[in-house]
Amino acid sequence: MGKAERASALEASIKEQFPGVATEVTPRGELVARVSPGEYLDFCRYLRDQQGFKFLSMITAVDYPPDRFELVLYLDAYGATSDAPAMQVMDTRTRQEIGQRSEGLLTSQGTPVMVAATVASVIVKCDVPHDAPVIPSVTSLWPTANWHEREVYDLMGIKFEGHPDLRRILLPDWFPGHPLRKDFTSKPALREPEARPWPVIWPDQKDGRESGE
Amino acid sequence: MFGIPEPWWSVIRAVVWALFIIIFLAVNAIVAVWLERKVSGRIQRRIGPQRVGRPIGWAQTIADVFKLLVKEDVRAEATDKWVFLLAPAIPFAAITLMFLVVPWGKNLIPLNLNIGLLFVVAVTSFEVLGLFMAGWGSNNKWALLGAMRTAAAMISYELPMVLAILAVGMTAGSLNMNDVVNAQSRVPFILIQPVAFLIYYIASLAEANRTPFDFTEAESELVAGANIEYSGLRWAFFFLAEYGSLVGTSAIAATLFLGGWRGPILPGPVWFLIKTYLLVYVAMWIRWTLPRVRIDQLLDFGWKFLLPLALADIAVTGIVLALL
Amino acid sequence: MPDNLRSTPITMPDEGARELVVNMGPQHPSTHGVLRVKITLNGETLEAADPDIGYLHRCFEKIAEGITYPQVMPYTDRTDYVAAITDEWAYALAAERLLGVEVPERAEYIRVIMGEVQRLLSHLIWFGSFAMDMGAVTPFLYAWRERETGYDFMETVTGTRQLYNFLRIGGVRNDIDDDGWQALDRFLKAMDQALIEYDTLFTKNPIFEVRAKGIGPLSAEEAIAFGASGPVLRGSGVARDLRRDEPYSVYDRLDFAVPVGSSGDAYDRYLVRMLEMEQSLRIIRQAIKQIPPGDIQGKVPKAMKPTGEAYARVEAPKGEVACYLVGNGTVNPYRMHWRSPCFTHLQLLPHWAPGNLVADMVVLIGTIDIILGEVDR
Amino acid sequence: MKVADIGKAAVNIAKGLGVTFGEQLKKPITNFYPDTPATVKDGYRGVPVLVQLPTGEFTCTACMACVRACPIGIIQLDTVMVDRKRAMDEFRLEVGRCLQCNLCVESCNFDALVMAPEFELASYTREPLVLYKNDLAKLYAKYFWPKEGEEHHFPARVTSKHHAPGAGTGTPRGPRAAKIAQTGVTLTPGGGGGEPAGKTPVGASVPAESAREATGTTRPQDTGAQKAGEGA
Repeated sequence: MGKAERASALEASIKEQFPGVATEVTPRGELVARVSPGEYLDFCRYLRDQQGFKFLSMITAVDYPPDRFELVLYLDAYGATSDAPAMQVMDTRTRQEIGQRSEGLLTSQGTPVMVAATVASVIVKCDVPHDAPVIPSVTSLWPTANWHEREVYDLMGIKFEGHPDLRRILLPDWFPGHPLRKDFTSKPALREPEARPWPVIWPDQKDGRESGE
Repeated sequence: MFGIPEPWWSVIRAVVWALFIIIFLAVNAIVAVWLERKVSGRIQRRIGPQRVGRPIGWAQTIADVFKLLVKEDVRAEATDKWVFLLAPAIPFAAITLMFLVVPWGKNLIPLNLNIGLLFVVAVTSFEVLGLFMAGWGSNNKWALLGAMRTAAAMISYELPMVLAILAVGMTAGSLNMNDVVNAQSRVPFILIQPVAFLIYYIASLAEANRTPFDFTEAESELVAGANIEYSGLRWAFFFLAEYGSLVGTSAIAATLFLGGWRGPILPGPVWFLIKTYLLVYVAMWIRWTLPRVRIDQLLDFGWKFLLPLALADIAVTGIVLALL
Repeated sequence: MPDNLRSTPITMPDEGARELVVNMGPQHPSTHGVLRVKITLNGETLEAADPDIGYLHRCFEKIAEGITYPQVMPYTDRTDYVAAITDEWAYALAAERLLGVEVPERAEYIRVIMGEVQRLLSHLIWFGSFAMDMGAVTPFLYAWRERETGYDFMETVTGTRQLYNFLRIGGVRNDIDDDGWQALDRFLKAMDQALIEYDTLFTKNPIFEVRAKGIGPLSAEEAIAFGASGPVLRGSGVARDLRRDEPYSVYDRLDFAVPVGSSGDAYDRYLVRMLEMEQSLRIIRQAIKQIPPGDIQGKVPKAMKPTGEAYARVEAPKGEVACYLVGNGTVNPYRMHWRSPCFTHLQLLPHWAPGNLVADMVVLIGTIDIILGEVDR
Repeated sequence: MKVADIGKAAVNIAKGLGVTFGEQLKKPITNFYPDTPATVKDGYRGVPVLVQLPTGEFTCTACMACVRACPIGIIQLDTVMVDRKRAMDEFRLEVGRCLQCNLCVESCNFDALVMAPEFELASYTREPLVLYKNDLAKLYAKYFWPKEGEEHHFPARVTSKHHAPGAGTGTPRGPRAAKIAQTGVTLTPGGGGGEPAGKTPVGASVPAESAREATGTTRPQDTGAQKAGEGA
């Protein structure tokens, strides 16, 4: 059965697990699930553990002034499916083609090649209020979320609770404001840091420079 | 001789030889640097220097030396003053001393020591001191890392080198450089002692910090290694010392294994230079082909493979000599 | 001169030995661009690595909100400036899905040819700099010799050597004429010999094998959890290639093999990329045979004012490049997010760093093949 | 490390050395750019220049399409009313910031802009990086003006591959076509005089003066004489 049928099957199972989640299937067979900040973390854990969405492609946020930010996650579930497009797999060590991907493949060294066609993909959306932009962090579920969330915090200004190391990633610490917000003037008053010698950094000293926030 | 009382005659002779060696080292450094850039050019399908000294760029290194003479010799404030200032002199001194015992021709030998080989090994071992002083003196983290590595690499490659030289000493029956060369009149030792030649040559690549063992200035890792804080003439001395040690070890390899100055028609010194620069060319050829070995693999290779091989070689030589 | 730096005598801190904190970058010969990694060293072994990025941040996503849809295209080249065609492709696909534009057959085939030539050029730069990081300078020069023939082909067809702005929403800018086909043949022939030469010169070199094997181990589960994609994911034994799993353009009509590693270390990722180069040559040759005649630009609405959102993913040489585009009916894109594989792969450095040596840090950076233009956007 | 490994390792290193030794014998592939002129492919995108009629008149109709199309907005165009119709008075292009993305050439409906294969743009000051109408005219003359004896034709690329996809019709369209027809110049699409040789050695064709002098900066105040309408 195609990706679209799997998406609607997933939609059904989500409905009875999380009634509060509004879902719809896009023409390309992706399931869009809009969840409230309250159940956001449990819903993500459910998707990862029960539904097998192990691959987090990206986390980003869209600013809809005046009231909300829309946090967008794109998740993939990998696995072997009957209608997965055939793929000729080649083993790097022996440089020979070791057959089609559909059946479980074993490389000559015995370590199995994981079959990773896209079973289903979900776009999780969550509206975060403008005045209190705080939402639990999913870094515990997907390690890749660490930097993605830091980037959303840096450019959009959404704080992630429980994030191991939430600081700016792209912009310098003293940068005023968050550029990707719609209300960000294109020429902010950039405050150059006063020239100060670079103190000697020892590991237990917090990064040797006073962080902006 | 020549009516000059004895003590003065040997003083003049020593001064002349000393000047000759220092000038030879300076000229050789210039030629070696130019040769390296030309060889690396040809290997990489490009030309190499050709702007200064029009057709083949022979004056390029001379121009570089003048540039370095004019460049400011910076010493950072936080460096350990005397250690920093004296560091370049030591490797250069080590190499000039090494050339004291190298025979150039029939009886053209600066100092005919009967323990010539031992002297060579003793002298090259304190070259690492200079690089370590540079690393520590410049108070720079990268330099310190480079210095630590160089010390570890050089010390661990002294042993196989010494044992390879010992094997040659045994086959030649004496440690005197002239006797070694005369012993090779019929057959160069490279045919009798191929394993010792290989061990010596690999160890000399590590001594001279040539890829695949170039740790002093491992560009892609330590930025520039021990001589990172140097500039101007002081840096040039390090550069001179590096190429000096390359030619020095090649000269000794030529003397020990390829029959030094012996050769059919050409005069002695010409043969000696041809053989030396042949080995220098091979070192450059290896440098522009192989990647760099990691420091712990280098030490494993040195201690766990080269050393036992050298000991086995000496054992075999001993047995064979005993049977002869 | 600030007074406290007047003369800092070299004194060891009192509480016994401490680790050495060293800045590797942002100017460092092997960080492939302006990446600063703050490494904590205990002697030669790494204790921790904290990459600090943002030195090349231009806020491409904010610029895109200020200009019209066609005008964003030249900026997409500037993210991964070594593989510009695949970046343009991601944006073009997203815009086409948003506007519902049909791309003619011939344009799709030209995109495949240019995309695969781009993959070869990108892998050549990676191979050259990966070898140079390990100390072998010559393979870099040989890789550059092949890139020149590749540049000739790109310059003949698109008019520039590296930042092409060649794709358009709904097609490509111009057709490949016979100068282009001859330049392409020269490039393919040069690449065939080159791959054999690299094999003997570097791949089979024992020093390289010793330096690459076992560095940066990544199991299949870890690779997926860290969001790895492309050669980094396939090196760990996960058979995943967007050209097969979400076939865009005409990739489903071309047959090629997907190299998949087994042990997930730097050596396997290296082999995956080298075999990918051979497969790209195979794809290009098939595309040359199958390319149909026809026009090269689909019908595009005069004023592009789409509404809705689209997320288009493309198999770029470095991994999965994707463009998330939101349109709100005005001429300018409302929001554009650029999913960059190098940004995601850079998170593997702190994961791998402890226990390796400084020399391995250089190999680790090389094995994930990062381009700072794409990391910082 | 078993002995077989060492043997294989030694053989592989030897093969690697063989490869580099083989390379040494081949001819170097350096091209000596400053001494010998660099050859640039025909469609190279250097500087967008204004297409000119044989009478020296620009085919640009000041419709501002290119001004809007440029992503960074580096094209400025002043218009003046010439017998009740808008005409281009001064065309200013900051080549220093140009992305060479060809969007302006594609947006022009009158094929009045074309990319000249000019790549020697370096200068000591920022000043020469701002090109005016006359500088562009010099560049156009350098690359596209027909040689003596050749009858006038438009640059091949206006009519052929590197133009807006599917739009290159050969002759400037719109109101200009009628005006051009009066000048009695037969404009054969595809360039009457044949395409400029594919690999025109850029430096060689121009006698001694390098491109830099050719684009000597002439500020608007210098071209006072030109103000009173175009040459024709």
